[in-house]
Amino acid sequence: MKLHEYQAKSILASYGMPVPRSGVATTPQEARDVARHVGTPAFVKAQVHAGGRGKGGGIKLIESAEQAEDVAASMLGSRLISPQTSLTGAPISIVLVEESLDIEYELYLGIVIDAIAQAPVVIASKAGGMEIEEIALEHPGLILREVVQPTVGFRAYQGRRLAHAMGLPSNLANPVADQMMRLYKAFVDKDCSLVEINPLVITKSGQVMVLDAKMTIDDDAAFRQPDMPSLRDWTQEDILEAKAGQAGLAYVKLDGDVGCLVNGAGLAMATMDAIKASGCFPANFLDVGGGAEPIRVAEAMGIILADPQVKRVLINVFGGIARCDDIAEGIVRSYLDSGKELPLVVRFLGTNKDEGIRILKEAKPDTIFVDYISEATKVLQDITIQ
Amino acid sequence: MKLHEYQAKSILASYGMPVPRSGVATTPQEARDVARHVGTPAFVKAQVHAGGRGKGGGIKLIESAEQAEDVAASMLGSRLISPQTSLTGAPISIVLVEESLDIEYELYLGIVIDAIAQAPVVIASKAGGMEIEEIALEHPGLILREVVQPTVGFRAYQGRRLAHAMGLPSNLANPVADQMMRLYKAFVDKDCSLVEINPLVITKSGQVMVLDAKMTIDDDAAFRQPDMPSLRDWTQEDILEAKAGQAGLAYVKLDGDVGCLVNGAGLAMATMDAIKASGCFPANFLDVGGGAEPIRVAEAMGIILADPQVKRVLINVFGGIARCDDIAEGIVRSYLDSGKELPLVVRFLGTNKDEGIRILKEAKPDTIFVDYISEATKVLQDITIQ
Amino acid sequence: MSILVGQDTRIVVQGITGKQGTFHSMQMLEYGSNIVAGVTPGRGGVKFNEAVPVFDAVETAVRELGANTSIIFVPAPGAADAVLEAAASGITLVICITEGVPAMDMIGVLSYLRGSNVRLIGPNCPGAISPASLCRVGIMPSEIHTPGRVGVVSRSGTLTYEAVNALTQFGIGQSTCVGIGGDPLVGTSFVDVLTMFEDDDETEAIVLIGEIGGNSEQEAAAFIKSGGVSKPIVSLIAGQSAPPRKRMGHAGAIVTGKSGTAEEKIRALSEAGTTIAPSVESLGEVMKQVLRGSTA
Amino acid sequence: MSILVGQDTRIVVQGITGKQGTFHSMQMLEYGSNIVAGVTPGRGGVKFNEAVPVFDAVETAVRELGANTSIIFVPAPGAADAVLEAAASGITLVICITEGVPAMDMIGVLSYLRGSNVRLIGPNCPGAISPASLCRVGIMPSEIHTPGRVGVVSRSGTLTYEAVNALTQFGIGQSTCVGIGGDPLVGTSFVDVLTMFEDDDETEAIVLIGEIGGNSEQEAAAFIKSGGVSKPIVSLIAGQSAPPRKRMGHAGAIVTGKSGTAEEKIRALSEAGTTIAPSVESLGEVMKQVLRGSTA
Repeated sequence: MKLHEYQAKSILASYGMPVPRSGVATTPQEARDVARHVGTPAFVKAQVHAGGRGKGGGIKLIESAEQAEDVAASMLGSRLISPQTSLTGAPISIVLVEESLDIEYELYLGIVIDAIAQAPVVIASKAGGMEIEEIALEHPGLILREVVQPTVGFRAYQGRRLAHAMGLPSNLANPVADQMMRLYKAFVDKDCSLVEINPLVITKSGQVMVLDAKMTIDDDAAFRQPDMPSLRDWTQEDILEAKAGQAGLAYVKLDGDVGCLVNGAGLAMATMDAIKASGCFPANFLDVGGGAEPIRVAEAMGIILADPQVKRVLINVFGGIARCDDIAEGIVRSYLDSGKELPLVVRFLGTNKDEGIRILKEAKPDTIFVDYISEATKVLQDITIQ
Repeated sequence: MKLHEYQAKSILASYGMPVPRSGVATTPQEARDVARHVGTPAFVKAQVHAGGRGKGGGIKLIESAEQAEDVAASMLGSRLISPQTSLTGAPISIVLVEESLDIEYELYLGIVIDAIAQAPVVIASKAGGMEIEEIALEHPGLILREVVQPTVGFRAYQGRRLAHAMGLPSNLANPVADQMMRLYKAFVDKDCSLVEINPLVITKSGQVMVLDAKMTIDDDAAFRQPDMPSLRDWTQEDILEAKAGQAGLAYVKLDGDVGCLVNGAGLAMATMDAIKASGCFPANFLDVGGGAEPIRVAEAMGIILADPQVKRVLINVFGGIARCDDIAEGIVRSYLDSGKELPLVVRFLGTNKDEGIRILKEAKPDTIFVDYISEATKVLQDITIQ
Repeated sequence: MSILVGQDTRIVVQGITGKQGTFHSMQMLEYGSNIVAGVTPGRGGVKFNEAVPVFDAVETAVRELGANTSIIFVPAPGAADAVLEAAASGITLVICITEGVPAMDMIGVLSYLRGSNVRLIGPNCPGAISPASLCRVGIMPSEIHTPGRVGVVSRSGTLTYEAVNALTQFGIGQSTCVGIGGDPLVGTSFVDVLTMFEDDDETEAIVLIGEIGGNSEQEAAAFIKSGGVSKPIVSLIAGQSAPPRKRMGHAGAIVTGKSGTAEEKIRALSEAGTTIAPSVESLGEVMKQVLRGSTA
Repeated sequence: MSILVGQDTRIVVQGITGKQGTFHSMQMLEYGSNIVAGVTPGRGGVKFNEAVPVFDAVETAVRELGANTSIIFVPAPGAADAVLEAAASGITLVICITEGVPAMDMIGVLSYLRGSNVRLIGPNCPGAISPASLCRVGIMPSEIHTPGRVGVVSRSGTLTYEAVNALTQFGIGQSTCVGIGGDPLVGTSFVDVLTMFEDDDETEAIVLIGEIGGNSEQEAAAFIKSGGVSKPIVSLIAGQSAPPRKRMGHAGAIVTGKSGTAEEKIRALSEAGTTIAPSVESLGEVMKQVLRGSTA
């Protein structure tokens, strides 16, 4: 799960990382009050789960508290569209009002888990302020990495090494390394899969400051991060993806019209690939998972049917742990609930296949049954032609 | 540094380890109030830095709040003498009043740093309530050990393994393992060199409880344990050792009459050994350390001279980092301060030896200078004969 | 011979009394797998299916019954501990089925295992099966497998079943099928399994099934290209139609940079000389052609 | 040849601009040691003693000046980090003089170094000196040492100086003198150093100086007894008069069990066939007799 900038900054501040004076506001009046408290000039920053906010008009300099109110009024309740959001953008319901600083250096600082090193890697660059992907494309030599040895954690000398390699003056090496160690501690304690401080700035007066922060928590570690649920903002996610997420389903909304329900992530991807290769377009990725109970399948199917773009549905299930009859029951339940008459193409294989087919035939006699994925995509093409 | 039982329990409780209901008292009246709050029967437990309190009369069962007051009155202000204290005992200025429990199992649980494994080792025994040294002597087979791999810490399966090996019923394995993991976390976080829960009890109702706790913090980690100085109770240590400790000197009070000041721990031990081999007895171990400044030496010498048992003094310095002239100046300063006329035998070697001898000769003309340790012990014997 | 699992495999099931553990242990027993013991802390002493002893600790299964392979169905919060217990108890092959193990836990586990003689497969994987020895240590449907000389290695579960099914339908049997898992951090890589297949006398050709995200397919391609594998390989990459920055089910299946795309992986595997199968259904036919070519 | 330090030693001093670092670097330079660089983070660019370049990082000293040995004078809170930096920068011998390193830090460092090719001496040790090559990497007084064929290994500092002084006064020179440190957790053990002395052509006999606490002397005795060392050994144990449960200066010098007592150590070393010296002053004479015996 992603955190908002203000949430991430509050966590980092609790690890002793300096952040600018700031406050959040959910109304224009609040924004004005916070601006008075913080002082002007200041920035009003839309709190959305997406990068590229500056380009999308989500970060505005204001010169007075009144202007803060005006800017907040225009932001709050609107949607921010940036290169990293969907076409419809992300809703703004909170803004952060934050003091403006005199900046000497703008650095990039991030930590990710690296699959090759099988360890956290601290990434730094002196090209702060740019997106890391841009730096990678335009100045790959400016991206510096230090692999963390899990036994001893991230060490001061690695931080100094990064500071020197970024070309910072010697006297900044220790303070910058110190911030990196704090960031690493937060990363581990909070089970992050990603933290990014972009930029980490050094002000003209020599103070290191977290100017923007992104933090993504490993969903798999939710069981030991009791504070995390309260920090989750479902409104920042696609409404159907959010619904699926709350139900524990792996679902990704796409732009096509073929709703897909598959068991297994790899098979779901392969099914999407086959649909696309046949000239049709999948409306979603959906892995209903291994031990698919009827109720869970019904929920999954409900999410597919709730997508107005979906015009036809493909079920592809290789029964193993998942039983075809369970799947069939779930489908029937949600089709009845939805009242929709969308065409349904079904491929069942493995455990309890015949029973599954029987259940579906009875409840929805126009269901088209196929044996192969290639057959399914052919049928889907025919449906389009109709 | 050692913590009191009540301090250790408060730390362990903050890690989620269950402790009995209890409260501390520094006056008999407080003890009565606490006993009312805790309920009776209860125990009144003298808070001293020594094991074997039970044998020394430092743990008493009381049946009423009034009895708690009486027992506290007899304990507070007195000194507890146990097999583990010095002959004069340890002063009691705090008592803990604690509820009495119905006990099913009494276990020993400890963590130490093991020099051979170069890792923390969790030690457990079903012979709880006995001192670990006693268990080691009488039932060595009952002492169980699990070495911790620093990379992954102490693991649940190790805890279960210990629980099973102690012969606990299966259903207690997970709860006991859970307590061990909490204890390990506290051990690491607080930079302990030793923790001991003896006994860890399981009540008749199946609850795991910390009934007694010892905790020793690694003095070398004081710089990152900001809460520790406030928990230190100097009154529990020999007054001269406490004074030396506060001055950062390695000093141990012994029973002889030859005060020794040496630079280097190994040489100090060898010097003591030589004194003892010659038939005399050292009054102390004192390593004045490497970079011995005059003021530090003066402090060290002051501690030696403050010991009323000291009748003669031996200085043995192999100058290296330490300079003989610095040592001499420090000695002169404290001898003058003390006004004492104790005989002084000095062996200087190495850096600035001649200058050191000159300074001492001038200030204390009766100083006896020797070249060898064997010569020094011979001179000391002669002094005794006089 | 097969790889990883076979006639010498003596299985202990960690989490045997849980729902998943029970279901798949029954399936494995029915197939013929040699489950010597189960482990569920706190449940030691009972019998599973009236025959398999259940212990409180893995070390008992190793000491008393010579277990050498563990399969883990323990829920995610305890999965790392289960792997470490197996490794510390003398098990040399640990297959972790559990999905959703926190990444930080895996970092610790992998660091601990490095330099040891313990091999971990997974987590979040379907396990391994060697049909000729009727040894299944995993959750794959038994009936689709048939003994033969093609090795299968994959990051995916059900997609592998499809692939095996496609092979079997074309009369192509399998030496061993291994799912290495869909997480970014796994104990065994494509390269590890390819090395084993290369050294295995009973494996004649290999199916490699990758997917978007990470770059383990590129590592495999580089290894193949450098001569690490001489046997013919048919490869398949899932996720060509996946959008960037979206996690497609598997924690590892997310395109974040150029190297994570299906196109890049296909290009690398193609340049390494493997035959790219256009779809999972085509695998049987493509492999048949490849085998015919390699024999000719 | 000597052991550990010698004519190929190229020293970088970590913490060279601190008080201790400055003093001992001067002493080492005067003795003839080859200090190629110093390191003090934040002070890179200055020259020490108008000749030795000071860098911000150890890796610069390794890369630009071929440093292979580091000596650490960094204060205790940063000492573990300094060891790790040296190890990660390509230094193969790290000598950590610093006293008072937290035990938990050392556990991490030792775990990190295990299985690497980096040797750590110390912490809380006087370092090592090989008089024939005029190579001193430590804080021992130079003038008491003289080239020769006796190796000295010890847990103590000043006691070692006494021992060396006693040898030199009897005309017995030293191949290398090594202080392994007075802490319970150290990088190099008696056994490690004994192995090196055994393999060293220039070492003919060995002085082993132990003290109360721990059981590294017993380990050494077992190693000697098992045939690990064929050269004659004179040993000395300090702390026979120390009371139990009291820390005698060194963190490791505390008698907690029977094995930690001087009596037990002397018994073990005596049974292993080493000659016990009754006092440090007697070392020269005892060694002279031993050498005469072994030659005869």
